[in-house]
Amino acid sequence: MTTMNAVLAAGGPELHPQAAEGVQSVAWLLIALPLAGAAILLLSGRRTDKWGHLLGTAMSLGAFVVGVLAFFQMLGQHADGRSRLVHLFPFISAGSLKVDMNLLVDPLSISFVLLITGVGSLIHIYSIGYMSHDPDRRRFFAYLNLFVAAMLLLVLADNYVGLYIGWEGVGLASYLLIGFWQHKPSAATAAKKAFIVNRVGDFGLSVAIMVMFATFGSLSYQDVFGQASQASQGTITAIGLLLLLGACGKSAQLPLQSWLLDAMEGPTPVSALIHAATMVTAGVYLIVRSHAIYELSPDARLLVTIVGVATLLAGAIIGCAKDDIKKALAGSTMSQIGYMVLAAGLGRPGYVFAIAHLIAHGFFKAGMFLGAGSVMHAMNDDVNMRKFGGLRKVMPITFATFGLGYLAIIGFPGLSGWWTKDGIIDAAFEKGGTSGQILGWLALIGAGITAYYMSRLMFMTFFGEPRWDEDVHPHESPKVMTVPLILLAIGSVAGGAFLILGDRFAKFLAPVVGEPEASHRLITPYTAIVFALMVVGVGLAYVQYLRRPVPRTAPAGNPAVTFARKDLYGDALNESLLMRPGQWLTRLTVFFDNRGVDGVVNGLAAFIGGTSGRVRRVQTGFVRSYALSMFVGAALVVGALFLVRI
Amino acid sequence: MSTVYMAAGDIPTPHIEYGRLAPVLIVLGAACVGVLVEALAPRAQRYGLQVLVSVVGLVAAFAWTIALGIGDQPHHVAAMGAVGVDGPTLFIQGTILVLALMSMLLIAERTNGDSPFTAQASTVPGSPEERESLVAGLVQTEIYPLVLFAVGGMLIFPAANDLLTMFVALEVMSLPLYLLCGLARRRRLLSQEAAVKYFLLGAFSSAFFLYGTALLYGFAGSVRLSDIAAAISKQGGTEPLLLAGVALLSVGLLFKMGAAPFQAWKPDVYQGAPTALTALMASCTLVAAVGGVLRVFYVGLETLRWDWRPMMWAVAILTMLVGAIVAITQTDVKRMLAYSSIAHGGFLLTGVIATNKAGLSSTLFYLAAYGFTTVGAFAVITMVRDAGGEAGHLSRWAGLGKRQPLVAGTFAFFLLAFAGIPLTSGFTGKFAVFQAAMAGGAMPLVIVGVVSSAIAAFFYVRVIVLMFFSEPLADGPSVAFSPTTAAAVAVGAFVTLVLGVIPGPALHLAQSAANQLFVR
Amino acid sequence: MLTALIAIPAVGALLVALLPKGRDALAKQVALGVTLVVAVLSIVMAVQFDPNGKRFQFTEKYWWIKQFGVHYAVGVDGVALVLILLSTILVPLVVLASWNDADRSGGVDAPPKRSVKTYFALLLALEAMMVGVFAATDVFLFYVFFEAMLIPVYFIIGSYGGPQRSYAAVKFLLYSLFGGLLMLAAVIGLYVVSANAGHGTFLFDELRAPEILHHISPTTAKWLFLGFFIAFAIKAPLVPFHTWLPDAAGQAPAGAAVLIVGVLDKVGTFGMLRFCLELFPGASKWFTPVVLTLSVIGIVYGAVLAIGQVDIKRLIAYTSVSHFGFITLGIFAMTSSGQSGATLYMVNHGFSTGALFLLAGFMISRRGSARIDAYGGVQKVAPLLAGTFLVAGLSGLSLPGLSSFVSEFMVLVGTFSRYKVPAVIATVGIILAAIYILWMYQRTMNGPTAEAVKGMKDLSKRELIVVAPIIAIIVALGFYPKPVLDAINPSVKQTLIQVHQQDPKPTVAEKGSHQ
Amino acid sequence: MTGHYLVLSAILFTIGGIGVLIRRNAIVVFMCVELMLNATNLAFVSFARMHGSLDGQIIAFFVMVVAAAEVVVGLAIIMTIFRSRKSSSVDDANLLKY
Repeated sequence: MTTMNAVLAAGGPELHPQAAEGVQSVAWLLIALPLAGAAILLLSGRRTDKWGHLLGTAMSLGAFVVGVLAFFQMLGQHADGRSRLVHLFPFISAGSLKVDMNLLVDPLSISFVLLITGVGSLIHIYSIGYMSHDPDRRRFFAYLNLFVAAMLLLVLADNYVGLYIGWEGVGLASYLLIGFWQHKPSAATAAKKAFIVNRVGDFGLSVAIMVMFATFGSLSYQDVFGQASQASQGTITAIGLLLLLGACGKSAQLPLQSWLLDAMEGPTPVSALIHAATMVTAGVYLIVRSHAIYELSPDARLLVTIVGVATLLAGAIIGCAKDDIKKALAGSTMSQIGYMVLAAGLGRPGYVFAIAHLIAHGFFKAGMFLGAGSVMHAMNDDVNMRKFGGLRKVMPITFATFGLGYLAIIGFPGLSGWWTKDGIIDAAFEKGGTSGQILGWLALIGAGITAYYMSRLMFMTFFGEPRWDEDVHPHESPKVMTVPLILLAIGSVAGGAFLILGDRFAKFLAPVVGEPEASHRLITPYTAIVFALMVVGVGLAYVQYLRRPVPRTAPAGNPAVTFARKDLYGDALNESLLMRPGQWLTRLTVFFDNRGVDGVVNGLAAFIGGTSGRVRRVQTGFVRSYALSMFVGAALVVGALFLVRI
Repeated sequence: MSTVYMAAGDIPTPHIEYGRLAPVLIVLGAACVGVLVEALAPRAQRYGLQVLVSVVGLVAAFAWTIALGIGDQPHHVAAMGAVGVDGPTLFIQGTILVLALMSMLLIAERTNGDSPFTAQASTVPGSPEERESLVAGLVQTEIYPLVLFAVGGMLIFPAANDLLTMFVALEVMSLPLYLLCGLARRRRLLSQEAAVKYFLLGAFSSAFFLYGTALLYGFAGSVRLSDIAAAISKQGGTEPLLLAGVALLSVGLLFKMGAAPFQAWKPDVYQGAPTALTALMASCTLVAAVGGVLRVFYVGLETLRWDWRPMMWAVAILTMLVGAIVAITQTDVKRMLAYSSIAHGGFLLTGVIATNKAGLSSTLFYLAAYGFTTVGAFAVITMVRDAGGEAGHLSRWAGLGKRQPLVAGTFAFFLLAFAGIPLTSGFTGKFAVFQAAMAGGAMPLVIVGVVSSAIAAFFYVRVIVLMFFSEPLADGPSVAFSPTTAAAVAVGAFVTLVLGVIPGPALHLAQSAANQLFVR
Repeated sequence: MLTALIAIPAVGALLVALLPKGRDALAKQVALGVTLVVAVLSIVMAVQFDPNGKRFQFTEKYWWIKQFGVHYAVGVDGVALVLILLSTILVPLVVLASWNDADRSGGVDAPPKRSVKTYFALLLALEAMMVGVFAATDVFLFYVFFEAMLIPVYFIIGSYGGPQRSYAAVKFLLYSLFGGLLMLAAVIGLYVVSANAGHGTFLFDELRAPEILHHISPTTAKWLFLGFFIAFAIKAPLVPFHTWLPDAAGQAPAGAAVLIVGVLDKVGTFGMLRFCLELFPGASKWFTPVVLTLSVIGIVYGAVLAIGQVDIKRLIAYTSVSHFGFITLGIFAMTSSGQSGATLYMVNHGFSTGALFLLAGFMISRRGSARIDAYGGVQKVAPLLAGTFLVAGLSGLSLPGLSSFVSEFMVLVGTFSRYKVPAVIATVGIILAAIYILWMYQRTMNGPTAEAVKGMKDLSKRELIVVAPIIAIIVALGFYPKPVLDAINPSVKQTLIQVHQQDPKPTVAEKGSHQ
Repeated sequence: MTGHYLVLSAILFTIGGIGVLIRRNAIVVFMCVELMLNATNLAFVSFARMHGSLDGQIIAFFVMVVAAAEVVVGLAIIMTIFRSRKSSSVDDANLLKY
């Protein structure tokens, strides 16, 4: 106990935020603007078809502006006073349960705000072009706005209930957007699957909230974290694990990863915004936000790192086997989030890198997804990379931006991925002990695989001979789509250095997650190994996919390839372990209810009816038998009276 | 021996309080006038005269009863102690008179000149004579004095303060009913069969009643209820004579109210008898019979209640269950209502068993409430007719609610009252007896009552389903409208509603009637 | 005030019933007018209600049947108030929603036209009784409304329902009647007990007074509790007394199904909160483990059953079984957030399930089939219908931001603070809820448009007017439930005082106090 | 002494009762009922002697009168049904049942 208190005392987070002023006091506008956009677009019907997308984009941009203003205001404040509370309204109150709808503007949340509104706005702009032929573009923008609002609530809430509302709100937006083309059964199914799998995670989050309330009597971050050290170790670990379950659902970590690949059924901007840049990283946010809990529970932290590493490998392996460009990217997303979760589980030094990698990833992965969208745009919405090839000449801008993102993700020195990923690997080794070594090496291997599958994707799409279908005539996308690509590429290149150099981001986040003990080493003993593995990965891909021609149909692979292609049998496992037994259970229950429960009721009725049918036969119609019954009855009455005497 | 026989001079001149007995006397007198009318008046005028005499007689008797009730605290014995004139008795008598008046409306009903009673009872069904009598437009008018005699007997039965008077009243009440049962105009074979069955079993049961009386006489040396009670408290109740006597007496009484296992006659007789008469039996006879049960058990055997209670518990439970369960599978409306009447007898017994003021008053209220509802229900049955007379079979009632919403709706209302749905008199009554029973500690009885109410609800509901939720038959029955029947239905429905919504006054009446219990 | 709320629809019912034949349009207008007046009056009452004032307000008390000790006594506390509001707001919408239902009785076999005015008269009568049952502060009066309410519903289901209507109607009636009669026995018992205590009464306020409470022996209290509880459990319905609900709700016309599931069933949970807990605090605590077990079973079992249904209305009915599990769970957890949440849940469930039933009804009346596999791709042809259906469904699966979430959250949090395991199992319900709602939505609204629904029209203006207020309420209460909670909380506090239960302290605080 | 009469009366009552149960002819059945009534009369008279009061004997007269009235009504009813059915067996009147 004492050590933990000491830890907290040493550099504990700011627990008593002040009331917000200035722009920050209208931080609710951040949420209100996109929410209003969504409401207007949804309620107005077809009337706003013409300019609905512009309104949606404007709302998102507006939020971005507010976010930027709030950010600069924060920079002007002293480091200890950067956590500001915005009181909105009392939400729930009954007995001791009091939940207020308040917003917390602090460095952590503002980082997310900027990422969400910034990348979000770019994707809004991109979508104007991407969705220009869709009759339901207005609805699409409404959902996007809804997503932005919910995501902002998620990161801005000052308590777990607010977070939970945003949490499910983004789930809803994700559901709506994955299933945007709901006439496609696969899209509808994918949407439903995403929601339901997320609900499994939400189960964890819900129970965690209950435990917190039962333990601390409050759900605000301030109260929970402030009293965390007084709770028993078991409780804290339980909360940590339950929160992790929630994070797994939202961030597609093992074992709740299966929905993310299917989620690629949604329009590509959605994949970029929700399923790459922002929503799926909410789990990382949750863990980092709850660091006060995790810091008290080594067991919970350990499990977080295990989940992270397992997922980063699993995602990478899946990414190697996919021919669908979006699914390959989705596998990569899983994998990269695995890195972030790993980092978040590593504790104090990891938080910064988790968030930094998250932001960097937001840029490069969004950029690549949008690039993929641009490619699909050119290829008549085909996603099969085996039918791509040689696109670098016809789509130069897309190629260039995608290439920069590619370099960033494989950790090419100097680009943003290099800064952040190296930091995570370093932190893993820094953890020390056997576990640190294992985590570190696995993360290293993951980096190598990343290089391999990303190169594979790059080569199959942009290099080599064209393997296009006959009726496909690729062309570069319009400006409204390429400009966001360019902006995102800039972020991919420079983001990492900007954040990591001079511990800039670490200092910025310090009021929330605490000051790291030492400043980050730019060059670590592992830098070289990482680089070497990267080269190996790229080389392998070069040999396989650039030197040799790529067949237009996927060759039958060995069991390992099949294993990867089938998403490591995740779906099969779900199906055989959950779905089928579930279906049987359902059928059994329905049968039981109809025959058993209802059967008892109907049986009782039938029994009474049957008794009636038998008893009425006693009424034979013969007057003598009536007389007999009277006679017997009289005897019984006499007997009864005498019996009482005895 | 000589000491036994008293000198002639010792026998006091009987003193009869004519004023207190007037209601009974008026009814019996009206019956006698009816006989004279039958003998003297020309055939064409008999119907009108008979109806007039009956109605006037009943109304006058009722008026007098009310006068007696509000005059002074009625708590007297009359006719040398043979008849008690007290609160409960007057309440019962008043109820009987009103119900009889309503039944009379049904009995006197003539649609297209058709009476529900046969023109000439002596003719063989289906014979040329019968057809002739029908063609001649003959009308049975003897029924009116017969009904009045029966009503007279019913009035005396619950008032009788000694067992002999009670026996005579029983016979006066029963004999005309036996005859009347056999006088249906349609389905005469059924009617006659009902009469035979009723008669034989009735006679059989009165033999039991009488033997029980004899044994009690042997025990107490008197047939006066008060003397029996005194003898019981003096000698203690160990005598086998006493117990056997009580048992046989109970058989006779329970038979009249149709309690299980003495219920067998009820369905057959109710079904076979002319419906107007069934209405009379189901209401007035039941009231009178329960009145008699009340008097015997509250006055004569009250001190013995720890002995007869278990037996009566068993009877009550059996009655409720048999009535409710067997009714479920009935297919004839009247027969179903007969079983329903059996079940209601069971509910009434739960009130009787309470043997306290609450029990008495609640039973009285229940009687009145049930009587009105049941007359109304049978009145509706008389209206629903096929080519061959009343549409007895339930399947014929299908879809009636769509073709005759008012009639079917009223019938449904009566059925809901039978089922004890709140805001009907049936609920108030049931609540009253259950409350009394519960206060008397008869929790299990209440539970059985509740369960059998639930079972019973099934067949009431079934009829409603049939009437309202089934498609109408193509050749479904029509509704024969006659003002007198309609009046009976209206009164029944009105009272059922009023006693359900504002039962206060009626309950108050029953309570003040029961305030002093029976006179000894 | 309350008497007016009861009397106006009752008189309206008579008026509509007495209208001459063939004036169907007039009957509809009168019914709508009357219900609107009642709705406005009830809102006025709600505004005048003072949450911080006396517990029962707008009280009236007259002798009704003095001989039985029965009063006509009405009054509302916060809980009753919100439930009355729920009813009075839903009824006009239902009237509007079933504008044409009685005309063609839209079932599969299209039964012949039935009396339109009777339908609306029955609806009005039902409204009077619904208000009465929540307003009654005399146990006998409550019982009278409780039972009398069955009759109009019975006739509505039986006359205007689907192909299996008479089976469903009879089942509904007998089931409820059976429970009601058990309750009758308990009501009588209660009176007898109070009479033994020196003052026979049916008045709620007097029955809950300590003089009488202490006079009931624990055994008697348990029996009486059971009498009340089984009646309420059937009404609510709690597993295993639930099988009437899918039949009744599945066969009833959509409007009536709304009232059955939305309001009628609330009488059961309302009764548990008001009567079971307050009149038999000891017995309630004794039975708590049983009730909690049944509730939890109900949550999971109802949800699994809902997943397995092939009929839309039956599915919704089973979801209600699951939701009622939450409500009873919250009530018997005996914490303030649990009970406030449960009460709020009653309201929210009324609106969200009401909306689901109405929309399902609109859809079914277009297609003429309630089977899920008869649909597909409706979203494409009727986006408004699909959209509103989705919102209602999402509220049904307690999506945060919609009203049900708040209540479900409160129930779970409140339950967990005292009973950990039931709360955790109940939380599984949120996963199952997602499955049954979204799967139904997918099968009906998504995918390629089925041939049979190609020509389906979107919501008409009238239908939109019906649904819009409900959706608005769902969203509004999802973000700002405070007004309702403010009304509920004081009443719940009273209940908790009556059962001598205090909210469990946070374990951290408890530890602190021990040190 | 009176005890014997009482036993006889009980035996007669039982015989009558059993007769009702086993005989088919309506008239005979009815006669058995009469036998029961007369057994009762015997009991009344015996008890009157035992108690030394007149009442029992007077009651016996009442019973006789009532029995006579019953005979009238009974025979009338049995006659009509005999005329309709050409049978006086009680087992033949069996239309009303269940």
